[in-house]
Amino acid sequence: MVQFPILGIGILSWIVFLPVIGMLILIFIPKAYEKTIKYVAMIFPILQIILSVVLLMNYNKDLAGINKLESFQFVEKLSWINIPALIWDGTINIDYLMGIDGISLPMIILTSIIGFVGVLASFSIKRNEKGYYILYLFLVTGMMGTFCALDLFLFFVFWEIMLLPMYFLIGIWGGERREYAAIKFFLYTFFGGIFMLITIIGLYFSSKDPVTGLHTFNMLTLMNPAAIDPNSLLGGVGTNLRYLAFVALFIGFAIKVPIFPFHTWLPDAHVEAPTAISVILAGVLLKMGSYGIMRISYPIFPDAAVWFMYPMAILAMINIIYGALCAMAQKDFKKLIAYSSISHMGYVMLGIASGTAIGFNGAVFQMFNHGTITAVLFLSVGIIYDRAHTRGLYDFGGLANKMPKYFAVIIIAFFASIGLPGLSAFISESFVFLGGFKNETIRVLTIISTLGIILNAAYILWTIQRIFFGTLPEKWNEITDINGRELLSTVPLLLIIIILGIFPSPFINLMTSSVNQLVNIIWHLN
Amino acid sequence: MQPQILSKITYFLPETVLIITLIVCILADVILKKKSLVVSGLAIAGLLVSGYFVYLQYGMEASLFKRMIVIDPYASFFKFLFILSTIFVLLFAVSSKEFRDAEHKNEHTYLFLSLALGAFLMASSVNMLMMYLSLELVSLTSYVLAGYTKKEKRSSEAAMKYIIYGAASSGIMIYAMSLLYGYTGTMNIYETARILTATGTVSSPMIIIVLIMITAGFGYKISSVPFHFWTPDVYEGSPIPVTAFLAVTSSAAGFSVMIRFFATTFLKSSAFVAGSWQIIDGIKWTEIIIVLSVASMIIGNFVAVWQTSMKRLLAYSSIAQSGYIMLGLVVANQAGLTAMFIYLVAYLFMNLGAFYATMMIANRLNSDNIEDMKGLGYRSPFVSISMVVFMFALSGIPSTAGFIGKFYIFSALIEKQMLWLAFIGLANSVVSLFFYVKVVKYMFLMKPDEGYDSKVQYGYGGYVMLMLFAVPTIFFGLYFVPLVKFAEASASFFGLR
Amino acid sequence: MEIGLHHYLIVSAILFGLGLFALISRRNAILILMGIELILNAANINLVAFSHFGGLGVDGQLITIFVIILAVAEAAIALAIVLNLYNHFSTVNVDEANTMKD
Amino acid sequence: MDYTLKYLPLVILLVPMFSFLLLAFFGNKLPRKGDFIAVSLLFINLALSLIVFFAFAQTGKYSYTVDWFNLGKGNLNFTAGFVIDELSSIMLIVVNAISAFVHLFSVKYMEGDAKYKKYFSYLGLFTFSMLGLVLTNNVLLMYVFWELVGVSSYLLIGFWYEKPAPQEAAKKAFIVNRVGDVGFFLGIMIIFLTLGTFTFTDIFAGIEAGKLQGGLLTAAGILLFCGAIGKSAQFPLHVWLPDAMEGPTPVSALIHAATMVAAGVYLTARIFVMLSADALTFVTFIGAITAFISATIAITQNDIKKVLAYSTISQLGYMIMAIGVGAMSFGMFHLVTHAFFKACLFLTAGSVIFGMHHVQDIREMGGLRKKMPITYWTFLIATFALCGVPFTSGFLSKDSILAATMAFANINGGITYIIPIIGFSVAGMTAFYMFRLLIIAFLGEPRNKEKYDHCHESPIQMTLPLIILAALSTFVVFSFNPIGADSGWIMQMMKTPESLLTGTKGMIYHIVDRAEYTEMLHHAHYPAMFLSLAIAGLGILLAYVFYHWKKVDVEKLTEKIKPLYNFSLNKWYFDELYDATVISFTMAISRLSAWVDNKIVDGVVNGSATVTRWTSFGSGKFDNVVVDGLVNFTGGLVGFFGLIFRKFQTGKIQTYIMFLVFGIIVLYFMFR
Amino acid sequence: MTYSTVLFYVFAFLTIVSAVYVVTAKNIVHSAYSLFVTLFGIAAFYILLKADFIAVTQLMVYIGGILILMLFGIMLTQKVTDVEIKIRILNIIPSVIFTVGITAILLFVMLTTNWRIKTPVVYESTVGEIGRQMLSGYLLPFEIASVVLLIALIGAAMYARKTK
Repeated sequence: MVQFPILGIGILSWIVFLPVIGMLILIFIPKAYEKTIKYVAMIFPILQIILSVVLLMNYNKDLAGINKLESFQFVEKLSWINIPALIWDGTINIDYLMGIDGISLPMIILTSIIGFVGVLASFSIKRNEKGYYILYLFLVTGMMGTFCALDLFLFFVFWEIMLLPMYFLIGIWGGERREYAAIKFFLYTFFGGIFMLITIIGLYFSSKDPVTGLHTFNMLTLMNPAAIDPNSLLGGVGTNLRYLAFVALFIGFAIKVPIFPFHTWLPDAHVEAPTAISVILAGVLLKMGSYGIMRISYPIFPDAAVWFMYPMAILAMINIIYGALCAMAQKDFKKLIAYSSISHMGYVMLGIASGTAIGFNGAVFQMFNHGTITAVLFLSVGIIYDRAHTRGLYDFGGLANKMPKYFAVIIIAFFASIGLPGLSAFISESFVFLGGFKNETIRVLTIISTLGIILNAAYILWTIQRIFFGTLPEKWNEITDINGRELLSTVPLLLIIIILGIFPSPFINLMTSSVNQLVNIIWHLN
Repeated sequence: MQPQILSKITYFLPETVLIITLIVCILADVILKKKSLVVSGLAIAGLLVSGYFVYLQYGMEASLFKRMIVIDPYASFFKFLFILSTIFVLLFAVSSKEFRDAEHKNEHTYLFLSLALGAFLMASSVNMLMMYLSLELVSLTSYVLAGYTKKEKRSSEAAMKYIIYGAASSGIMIYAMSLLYGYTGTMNIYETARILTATGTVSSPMIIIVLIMITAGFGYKISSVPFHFWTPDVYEGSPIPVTAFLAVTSSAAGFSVMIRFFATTFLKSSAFVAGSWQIIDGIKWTEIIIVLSVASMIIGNFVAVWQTSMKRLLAYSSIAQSGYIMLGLVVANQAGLTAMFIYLVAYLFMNLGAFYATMMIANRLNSDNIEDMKGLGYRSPFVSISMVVFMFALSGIPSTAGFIGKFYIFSALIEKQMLWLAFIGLANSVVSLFFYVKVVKYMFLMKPDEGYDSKVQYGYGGYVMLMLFAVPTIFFGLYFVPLVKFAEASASFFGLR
Repeated sequence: MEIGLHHYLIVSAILFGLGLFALISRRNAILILMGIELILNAANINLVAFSHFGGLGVDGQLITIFVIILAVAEAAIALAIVLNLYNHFSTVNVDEANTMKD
Repeated sequence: MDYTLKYLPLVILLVPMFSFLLLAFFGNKLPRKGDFIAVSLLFINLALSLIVFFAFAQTGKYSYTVDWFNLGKGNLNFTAGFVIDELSSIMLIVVNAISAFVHLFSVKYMEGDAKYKKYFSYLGLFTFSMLGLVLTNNVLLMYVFWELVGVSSYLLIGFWYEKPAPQEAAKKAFIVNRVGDVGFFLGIMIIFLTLGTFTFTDIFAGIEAGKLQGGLLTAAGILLFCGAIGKSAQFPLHVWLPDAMEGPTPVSALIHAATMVAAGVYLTARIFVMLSADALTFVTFIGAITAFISATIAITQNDIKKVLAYSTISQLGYMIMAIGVGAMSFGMFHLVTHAFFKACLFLTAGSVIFGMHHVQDIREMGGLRKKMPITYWTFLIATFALCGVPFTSGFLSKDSILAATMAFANINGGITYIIPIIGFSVAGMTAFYMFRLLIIAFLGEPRNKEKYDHCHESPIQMTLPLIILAALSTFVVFSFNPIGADSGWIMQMMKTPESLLTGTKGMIYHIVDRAEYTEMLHHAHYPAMFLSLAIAGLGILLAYVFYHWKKVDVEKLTEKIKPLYNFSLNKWYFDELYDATVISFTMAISRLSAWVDNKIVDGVVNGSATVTRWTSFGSGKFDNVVVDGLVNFTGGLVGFFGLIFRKFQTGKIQTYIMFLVFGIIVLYFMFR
Repeated sequence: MTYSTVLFYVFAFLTIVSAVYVVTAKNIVHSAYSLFVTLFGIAAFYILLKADFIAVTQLMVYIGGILILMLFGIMLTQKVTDVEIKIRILNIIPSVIFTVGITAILLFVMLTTNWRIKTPVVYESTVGEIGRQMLSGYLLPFEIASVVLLIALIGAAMYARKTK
């Protein structure tokens, strides 16, 4: 079953595996042809963007998805592993099942955009380009796959596989403490992965496909309460094991988001990673965690989800406020952005914890917006770092006059980051707060979380002041303004930020029906 | 000679072929002095023929030599494994610098063959005497092999430690077997099971101490904690092909006999049906295995973190890996057995691959120190990337066969609702990342010291060998149907099911 | 008092213990080998005694024969290895041959 | 006229945006950096606003709404739209007029500044945001523009960001405003979640239908008002406005006198009908307290702009208080009159500063009357207006408010009498400090001869706006009756609407119906007028006595009341208080968090360092092997246990066998 | 007390005492000779257990083979006159504890277990039966034992071969 095929292969497979083709091509290009390597590597994200536009054009926003395969789009279902067996009560069946709905589509668009931007930002990589771009493309495949997969096993494979290129990309092309950061990132995520794996396997054995009577890894089937054997490990409703499984899964995802107290890998990884990788990391990778919660944890464990909304909201609140407070105390520009990411992902979590349609809308939208905004911010950090070779906030000053274009770019991103109306994050943050406010159990937490708005403004403005205002230190007299390539990588993102800030409806319309469906599942509406 | 003994002699063909090859090799060695390739070729040919016969008898069940050994898919599975690994190791030996430098050129060939023979017998023994004998055959050969490069100080030390430790362990085992013999009056494990089942609940201290002491014998072969102490020293001191052989073949042979011993002797003989292994009441062998397995995983992984020698690191990794495999035995059902099989196949490829890559590097660098591999990834990308594949496979990253092995093991555990054990195992695989990734780190993330720019040179043979290990490692990670089918089909004991 | 199975078993257990003691406490490799022989002999006593008192005929004795054969093989190889060790370390005190350790 | 009202407001809104974009992107390529475009565009806009105003006067209220975006099928609908009613149409004129004059004024004032182009583009952006705020019919959109106003003011206040003070001031303004905005936003959330709409009319309809009532309604009202507290610099968030004077003076005139700070008042006026009795009490008292505090501070300030800033705060307090006491139309009236005369004051101050070459301290001035006659006269007129001297617009609006407070006190009695008392005392103080300013700056002898000598009258581009604004500060503009505005067009047009909650009583406040209230107002009108005249006169007199005739030695008096004087001079120590509490607390928490994150959270997770220190053995090796790359919780633990475990690997075979035996024994006892 | 009882105790005493001496003797040559006594005592047990063939094998293989081998080993690796010949005992305390522990466990097991007791089968001579069994039921072990010996041969030869 392949929908929308191109050359007989489904469009989602194309979009996911295009970079792999790129990798294969790159492998055969000799190392010395650096330019060729760069441009070849650039083609594939562009193709992905084209394909995601095709997706967007052909996407029917009225189909909800979430738990019904019929209402997923561009579905590809191929049997991947199918072993009739005596053990495990019959067939082991793992499908190559991909499809998208209103939750994954924004993420796919985001990934393709950020993937392209990342390549542009990678042009400052000066050594061993070949290896870099091969790994980079591999990373993009992993991310895309995670957002397309509808089979838990497939999802897990993509989820974990992406660690490898990330490890190398941070570890080889990173900053001074790159090895430390890389291993920390790797270990943390892998650690989260084992919790996920346990839960996934547990789910598999608890499931019984109502149609075939077999265990299944199919997420959509697992969302059907009838598909969970009541006498099994994770059977029943609201049992301790189910809660435990939810928590385990949550930890797996929370590490990626990252949620306090699992966040400490993030500042290190961000600071050490090269610009493009920071962009990818903040732009896409973090979203995988929150996406996973919405895609897997919530619909499969609605009972636990409802029960855990309060604790999750507490964590979200801590993330928002604590992240902002930590950001405030940073002296390193990149670290500051990293902590601000923690804070902003807190909004996403708050939206998710709200369990309301508007909150979910806000969460998905915020995921997208944070992706674009933080990408610009990290790009900006990279831009300044390329020129000054330092990221110390106190090393700068007065750059606003010296680099007016740069200032214009970054100030828009900064204002977007503090949720300024007219820029996209405002709408998503508002949604998140509205959602949190709507859910009475977490209302108080939401109100406390709004403190984050102020704190965010405080440290962002402070940063602007430290870098751009005041007098220009002597040593930066030679610094040059942002160049064409850098503009090319940032301006489109800024345009997205602004356009979505003013006309969010096309984007929101993409996800509303899915989000509403998700809400229905969680609260057993319909 | 009594005809009934030899009536099924055709079933014994694989072993017979091996013995013949062994003798032919010895003769060939004597006649064609120093033409090692010929002898190795002969040995490989013999192994392939033997493998063909194993293939012919795959799926059959029969007992031979008055129920000394049996032919069953279980044994055949292991035989395939042994043949494959022996061929690989023979190929290793061809390109091994240590072997090239050793003054005797061809002894290793027939020593490997006899080791394979011993392993064959281990896999098919159903009599404790045969188990002991075949285990000793394997051990004795290994002792000799461990000290193969006898000009090397470390090699002779390794051989000494190995033989003392091995002799002690097997002595303890045969002592325990004698006690069991005294209790049941038979050495045949099926008989033993029948008698034990008939006794009803067996919980005498005798059974416990016997269990533990027999486990000591097997445990030393699979290097499980606390019977693992020889492993790091011997691995370090032995030539790398031997180490690889010990880590893969010898340890798999240990598993073959151990699994069969436990899964036959201590199961209710009346309940030899598929999927449900009913353990004789009161015999807590799964608990013992749990302790051993957890201890192996923890100690193996934790100590490996400290290693700077690649061989030693792989030694501790083997200890940890045997811990994972034992988890499959703990489950005590068909699924666990299948999982172990899958793991063993994956282990074969990834571990041999790791050893091969190590050997190639060590051949050039004259050192297997991880720190000497700094920046090797840029000088010798192919071997380094292969090494990365093996390391990640060993640590169980998805899309490698290693992950599939772990996945099945932990699935089996979770299905049995042994959640804690699954968690411990998985947490340990996080720990294992530390040292596996350390290798990767040195190769790719670190810059070499000044003036350190030696490349690893290898011909096409090297490429092919690395591909032989790396490709299946990844292929089975992505498409494991054949692997699982093979394992499932093989997961059947004689008389069981 | 009739000499029964237990008598032999007790002797065998003591021999086993002494063998282990040699393994653990003696430094000389050859003495350690003697300890191993003691352990094997203890097992042999068991086998023969069980065979005798358990009414198993010569069954246990056959096993004993194989154990003896293996003991010989092991001893031969072990001595060869020990001699080789002596060539390198000029000692057969096994604790002095500890170049490999963590 | 349909089309006029449908499209013209949008045109008006977008013209400054166009100006902003044009200048921002192409400013450098245009002659004179495009300032003339900006100025002329604004004057066109002013003309258009007048057209809209007259169109409105003919056809009445016009509202236009489109769907902005929605979530799902109609369940959560976000709309965008604008409304032309008496409030917005008048505000349009005010904003555009002041903006146009400020543009014009700035041409000369900012001449030669390195960021000349930027300045005009920011002005455009600001005007756009302000117009949007005024026009919208929807509270969310209002919030949107509200924030945009904040940003553009941030940019303008921090315009001279090379210097430290403007940076700080801009940041402070933004953050303090944010605090209020959070409240505003929470208020919006309450409204949206209870009523499901953002449109004012729908909100009011919902409240009328009783969908939102009681405590929640009060809370919503107060929270919305929080926005006003921030933006209109009301107590306790008033601290940003004086600092914001670091911006260019025309900006102060535009933003901090006439438009942005008025946004809060405008908002309060918009939501007036939904404010419950308790919320109104809150509003009243906030306004009164603000008015009082800032008036006391203004008395002692020496910076010409600071005095004006505090006076602005004080007047804003007046307006808020007026709305609070129920006289919303008077509040708005005062807003309009105040906009003109305060803009005039600021621009004259700008003119003075320009003439004095950037001297702002009034103690350096003196005798400027001769050097800058036009400036002086316009300043004088505006000061009269501010002090409520008859025949000025200020007199009309201020007296109305004072009358309203009296009426309010009469209705509610008891403690509410404090409100008119504050009102009158503030009026007195206003007169005092304004004339103090006037006297010190313009009359008497020059104190700084050198500066004085170089001083000159400003060019026509600057004085023209002053003259116009001064003219607009006279009574005729608003009413032909110099002592009563009731018959004037503005009061005819803008009537206080009937509150939705008429008849309810809060803890203090009693919302009476409009007729009754008007009745009370009539009674209060004349007493209030005379009283205020007397008090204002007294204030002026005192100022003359103190500073012109010098009958009282100010220095000595100051010495006598030193604590009070210092209290006032230091702005009631609000900044210090905030520094000592909120800011240092936040910073401390922030540093603590960072420390915790580094040491504790990461440390627990990393663990290694502590574990190593405890164990202390093999530390050198540990650093090499584990810390070098593997530092981590697991790293520490694994390393630690690994260290212990590897102690067993002694290399001695006897030990190995010993452990083997030991293992057997242990296992035996485990499973016995 | 029958003959056999007396004999058993005598040989048991002999065996154990000599075994103790084997493991504790300071002089390794003394140990070797003492082991001779132990092995001899064990052979005597075999006779008492009616295992005449084993007893003979024991004497021939152990005493005639292994022990001589070891003596050669000692001679080759020790200078007899050297003080080195006297060897200290390692790990004395833990080794005593562990060996006593495991012996105690074993003794406990020996005494408490309900061993299989049947009337002994009596053979005229065990040799014939052993031979029969060896070529029927124990054919495979027999063959494998030969391989083991072959390997031992090869291995020993490999080690013994002169180093160039």
